[in-house]
Amino acid sequence: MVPLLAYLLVAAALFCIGVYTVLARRNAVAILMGVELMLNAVNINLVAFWRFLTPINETASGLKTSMAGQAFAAFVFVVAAAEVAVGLALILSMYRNRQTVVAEDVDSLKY
Amino acid sequence: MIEFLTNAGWNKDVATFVAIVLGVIAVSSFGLIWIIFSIWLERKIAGRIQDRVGPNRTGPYGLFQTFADIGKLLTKEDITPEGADKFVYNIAPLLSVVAVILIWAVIPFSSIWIGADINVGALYFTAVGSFGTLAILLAGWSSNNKYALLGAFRVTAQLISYEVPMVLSILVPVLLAGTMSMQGIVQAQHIWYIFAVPITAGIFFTSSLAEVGRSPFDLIEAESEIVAGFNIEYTGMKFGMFYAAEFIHAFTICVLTAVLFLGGWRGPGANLEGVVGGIIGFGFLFVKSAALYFLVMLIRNTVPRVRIDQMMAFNWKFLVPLSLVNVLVVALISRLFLPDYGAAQNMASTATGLGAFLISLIGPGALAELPRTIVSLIANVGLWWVVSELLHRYANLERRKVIDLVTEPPQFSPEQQPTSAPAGR
Amino acid sequence: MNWLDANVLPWLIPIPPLIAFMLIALATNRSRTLTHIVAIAGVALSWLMSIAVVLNAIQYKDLGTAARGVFGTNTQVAWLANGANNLASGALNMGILVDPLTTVMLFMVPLTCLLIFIYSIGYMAHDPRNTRFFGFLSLFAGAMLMLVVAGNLLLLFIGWEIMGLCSYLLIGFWYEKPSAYQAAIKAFLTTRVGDVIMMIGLAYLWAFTGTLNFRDILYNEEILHRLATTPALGGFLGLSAAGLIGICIVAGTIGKSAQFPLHVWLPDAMEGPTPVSAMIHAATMVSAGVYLVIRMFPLLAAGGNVEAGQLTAPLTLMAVVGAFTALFSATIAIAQNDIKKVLAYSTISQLGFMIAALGIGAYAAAAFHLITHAFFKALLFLGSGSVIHAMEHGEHAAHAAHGAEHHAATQVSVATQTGHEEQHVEKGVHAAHDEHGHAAESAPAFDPQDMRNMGGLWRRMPVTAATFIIGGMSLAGLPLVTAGFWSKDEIFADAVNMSGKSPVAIVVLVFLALAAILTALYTMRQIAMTFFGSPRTEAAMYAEHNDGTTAGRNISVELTAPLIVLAFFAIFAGFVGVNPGFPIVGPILSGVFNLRAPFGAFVGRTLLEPPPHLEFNILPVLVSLTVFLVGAGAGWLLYFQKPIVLGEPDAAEGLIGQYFGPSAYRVLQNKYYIDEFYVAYFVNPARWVAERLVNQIIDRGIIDGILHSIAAIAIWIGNLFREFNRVVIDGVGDGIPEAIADAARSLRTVQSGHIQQYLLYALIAFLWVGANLTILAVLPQWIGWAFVVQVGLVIVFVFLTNFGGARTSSE
Amino acid sequence: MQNVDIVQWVAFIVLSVLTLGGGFMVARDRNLFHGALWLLVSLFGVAGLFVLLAAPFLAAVQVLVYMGAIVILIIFAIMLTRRVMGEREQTNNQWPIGLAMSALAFLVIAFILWQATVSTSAGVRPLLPSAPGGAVSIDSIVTFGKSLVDPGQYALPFELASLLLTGAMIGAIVIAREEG
Repeated sequence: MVPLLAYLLVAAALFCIGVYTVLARRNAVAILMGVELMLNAVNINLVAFWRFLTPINETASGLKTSMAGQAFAAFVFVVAAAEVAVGLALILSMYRNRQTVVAEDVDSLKY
Repeated sequence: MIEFLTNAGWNKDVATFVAIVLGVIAVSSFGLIWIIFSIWLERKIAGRIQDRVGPNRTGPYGLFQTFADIGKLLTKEDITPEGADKFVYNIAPLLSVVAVILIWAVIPFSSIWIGADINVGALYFTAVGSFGTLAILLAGWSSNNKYALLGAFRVTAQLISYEVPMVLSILVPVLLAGTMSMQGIVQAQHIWYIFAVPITAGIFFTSSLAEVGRSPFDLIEAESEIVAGFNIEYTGMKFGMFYAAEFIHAFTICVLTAVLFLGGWRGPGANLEGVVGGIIGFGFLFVKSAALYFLVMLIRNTVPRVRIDQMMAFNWKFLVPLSLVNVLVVALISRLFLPDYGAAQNMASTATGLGAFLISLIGPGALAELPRTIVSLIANVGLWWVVSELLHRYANLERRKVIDLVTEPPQFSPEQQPTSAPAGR
Repeated sequence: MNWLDANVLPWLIPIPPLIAFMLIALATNRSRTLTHIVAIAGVALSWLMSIAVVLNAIQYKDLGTAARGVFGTNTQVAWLANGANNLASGALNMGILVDPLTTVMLFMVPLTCLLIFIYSIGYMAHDPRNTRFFGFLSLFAGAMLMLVVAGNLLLLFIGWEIMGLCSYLLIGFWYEKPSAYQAAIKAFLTTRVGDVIMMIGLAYLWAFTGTLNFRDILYNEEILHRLATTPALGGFLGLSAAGLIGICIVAGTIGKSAQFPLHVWLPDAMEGPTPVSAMIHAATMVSAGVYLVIRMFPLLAAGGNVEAGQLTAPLTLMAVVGAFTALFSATIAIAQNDIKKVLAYSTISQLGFMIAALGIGAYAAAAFHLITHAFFKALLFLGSGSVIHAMEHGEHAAHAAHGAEHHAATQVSVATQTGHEEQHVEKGVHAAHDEHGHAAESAPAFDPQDMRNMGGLWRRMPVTAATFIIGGMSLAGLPLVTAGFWSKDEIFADAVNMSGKSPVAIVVLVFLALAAILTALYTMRQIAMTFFGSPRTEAAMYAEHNDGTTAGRNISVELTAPLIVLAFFAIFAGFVGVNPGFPIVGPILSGVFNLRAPFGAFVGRTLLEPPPHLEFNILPVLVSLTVFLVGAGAGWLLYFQKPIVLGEPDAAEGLIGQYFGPSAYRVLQNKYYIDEFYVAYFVNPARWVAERLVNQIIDRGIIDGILHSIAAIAIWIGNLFREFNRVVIDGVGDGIPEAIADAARSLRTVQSGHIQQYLLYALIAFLWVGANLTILAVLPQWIGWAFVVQVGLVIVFVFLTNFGGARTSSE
Repeated sequence: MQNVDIVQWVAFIVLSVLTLGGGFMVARDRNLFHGALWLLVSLFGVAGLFVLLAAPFLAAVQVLVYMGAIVILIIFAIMLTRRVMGEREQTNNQWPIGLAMSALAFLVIAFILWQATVSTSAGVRPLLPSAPGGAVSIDSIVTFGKSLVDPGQYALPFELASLLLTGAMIGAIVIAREEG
């Protein structure tokens, strides 16, 4: 079997790639993509932990288990969808008002 | 197959692998071969409807016309436009065909033949269907042509919009059957779901037509507005691939409608053991799908196309609310009238005389589903009555607006001559 | 899941009125009819569901304790699950509990709510804010039902506070009237005193036990024992934890159920529309306080042995406060002339009965009196509403009649004239009735609520009179027939039973008996002044009421039907609780209900150990009989024998003046000057402290004086140091700000407006913390070196940025 | 069993390469459109990992939501805004420190994970197991569906999630709508 560590390492690597994307790319859409990568890394973690750590109990009415990992992953999907919708709307609005999609160019909120 | 190969002395893993590959090849080539025929059929029927003969030169009844066309497409020059994104440009037509073929993996051809009976089948084909959208978007982008891009925008808007009522209407058979597995849905259909939920079937079929981009929703290509559409730059076999994808997709939605609402492979004798039952079931599925495909062709050739704004309005203002209400109604009914298969089995085993005969005619499963079907049908009729009443009122409202517009001349300044016919300016 | 299942149904009971509230507030506030339909439908739905639950629940004999699995009525849902089943882990839960106590409340609350809703349609028909009224009423009903079905103190408290809000909104419903909004604020603030103490108690309870579920606390011997034996707050109050929590909870009840000393808000709350008085301030909300203490009884009694006469601190407090309040407000009630004020003080008095009864452990009797009292007091309030209504009509009719006389000469006959006038009046009344609240200002001379202006009304409104008298008799405790008699009798029975064991019980018995005498007296007085004798004003003469009993009127069912239904329960609700040992009546009734003392036994099973069944004892019955006969007889002699004349002193006034001195009656009339006392000793001192002490003495005198002298000294020192300042400090002082400004200038570049840069800082911080934690966990021996290195890094960083900052600032 | 292991390992490695390679290309591809396609590849790899982890429902939803909706939305946004980016530099000037910090973060996490996996002393079970807790023989989709609508589990968060989506939808419309 593939051990849990392997999944977690992949997730960590994906997360760090996402972090780098968020930190280094200038285009706001690319930053959003980096955020998606990070969310996916989290999802891998959630599902992997669920798969490896959730006990399965035998009860009278059959096997029972908690679906916490999958449920949280599903909620992450929801959050991701909401985040992309709002984020892209923001980017479009920014593009319309300031003719730029470069994150650095939007720096009115400074000293 | 696996057993056969294993018996022939093959390693089990290798045998499994080979069987899977063969299955994939069989399924996909069936689709591809069938479209060759279906294109011919379509042209024939279109010809008849338009009072023409249709293709009749190449081969008997023009049967080889499509092969001739393929030959033509293959020999044409394969142009990649200047400034195109080459990789994406080349991968897009492939993706569009693959997106359709992938759907076939979860279609149950008979009680024993199914590519992969995964338990999220309904979700799977929705998910895979979105690749088609992606393919079109890629094609439009990579052509480096503004008309292609505009066409792609438009198509994507259309496809994404129509995915909403389609998914909502897929929910209904899933609710009724209690499973997302396509095989499970077919097996649960002791009575075809079209009898229980005709409105859902209609919504599914309509939005699927829009997904394919078939008339009256064939706005993917619009010569007058956007020159041709997303595939304007494509030539030769790449264009042929888009073309083929559209035809396979059209047939695929017929198969899906048959599976989800017309009982799939169900029919007398389809439950027989072994290959015989398989062939019979496959035959039933094919006949049902072909009938639906005929319907698609009729619609294509008789219904006028709509404008893009009408199309979006139709989706968002009619189909989506209707399918939402519909899902709620069906969910309620399917909870309240859960079929009791055990009781029906008992009834079947204890019934005598005419009752026994009738039950044996429809089967105990159908007997169990009968109450739900009847109630659901009544609810659907009621829902449809409400909807048509609302539509009627809306139409009256619109008509009155138009009448007001015509009868009441617009207010002009005094020096201008009031005219009641502003048209023509 | 079957949604009609009794396991689910209690969850749904509070929902319809809440939905109705939202619908009314958001959607239907344009249409009165629609609002009425929505409001009635909401509460009727709740009522039907409650009936279903009640019918289900009474079939279970051991519903209270052992039936946890049987009926499945104690279900909890966590506010937010985290995957594991954390219902038991002390998280705050939402939950319901249906036990016998809930069951009887579910029988009473939705029924009275429904009847009062129906009554309100007629009563509030012409109010311009009709829909708002029904919205508030629906919200209130939802909250009350939530409180009743609540399975834990948290949910109960939520319902409790929503009811407080609704009470505030509804008392101040006619907020144009200054007295109304003042009463609303008074009610809100007064109950807040109790609520805050109660919330402190709840917090303490939660901190102590980690749960607020009734079942987990009240039926857990171990927790109760721990609560009862642990001294509270280190024991310096001499109370156990249970005692302190109990006293806090009782404080909440004292506020909500208007017990002395927090009773002052309830009489003023009569400024609200009468249905509000009936529903909130008689039947449900004030009973909620009693319901709470009944519910929490095992906690309140923890540590003592009630049956042996050992009362715990909260119970003693309740007994004393309840008994005192019962007598105290009964004495006030006999001197009031406002028909609703009398009922308000009567309500306080009766609530005192319940609290006192519970204080001496009469668990079932308190619950029993709670139910019967809700019915007859709601009936009395609704009846008084009808009377007020009629008096207002009468006032306008009288005016109209006068006005008509001036130009009546041309009218052919009086009959047709009145017939015409009727419709005219109707319109006028409708317009004027909208101004309920303005009546006081527009016609200061006439008060439609003053009983001295009434008299002989039973001829004008027989149905109202009959039902009012039934309610009054039930309140007074007319033996053998009325519900009030049976419930009071139960309280007396318990008091007599306890009086051998506890001195408190003797006090309670005496006080309650005296209060019961006074109850009968003021009830007789009220009935006599309102309905009998001859009309004392023209308004009473012309009093008209749509109760369907005056000829020629269209029958207004929504005003009379609730009265009749409530009158039915005011009589018959008592029969479920009759002691089977009672001569003649007892055996018959216990035969009918096929149970021994059905009510007491049923409610008693709420507790872990049901209270012992009291054998029949003739003494309490004699007490009940005596108090009724004495009180009613006195009332008959004083008020029925000779007619009451407007303007003359009250019959009781002379009597009291004779025995207690001339000013005694005035004291009663002025409610013992409690309000004045509060104004004088709480409100005014606060004001005085603010204005005089703090402002003039402390602020101007002391602080200003100190400041002035300091200032003088400072100027002197300042002068002294000026030179030094200029020479030395300026150098340093200018140097430090310069340095700070420099640092700030260099540091502000940190806020570049580049979001990615911020993210980078965040990541660095995260890594820093993470690395430190890792070192701590894995290589703890290196942490010292790590610290040194980090400090060095920070210094280097600061130098670097300072260097950079200096560069940028110079640019 | 050995074969299954090999198949799993092969699948895992292929999918990981897809995931990480796609992610890497997202981070460094100068053509943003290609970057979006690489994101697609990466997300597809994640979907595959979900299948390996016995969560086919999530895999299907991943394909449906991410590839069918989110990536297409992103491509839309790229197309709508492509004019302004042109061929300018795609990374800002803090990329080296960003890269260093990301790498450092990865190293820290990997170190912690490694520490959690190996047992610190004999006889003590490591924090992270190497094999799944038990055979997933239950119908996880049914269980999952039921737990989402079970008031004792996720009914409330589920409803809140729908509320969040509604709010996001309205917010996106309001923000993106042209003034006027």
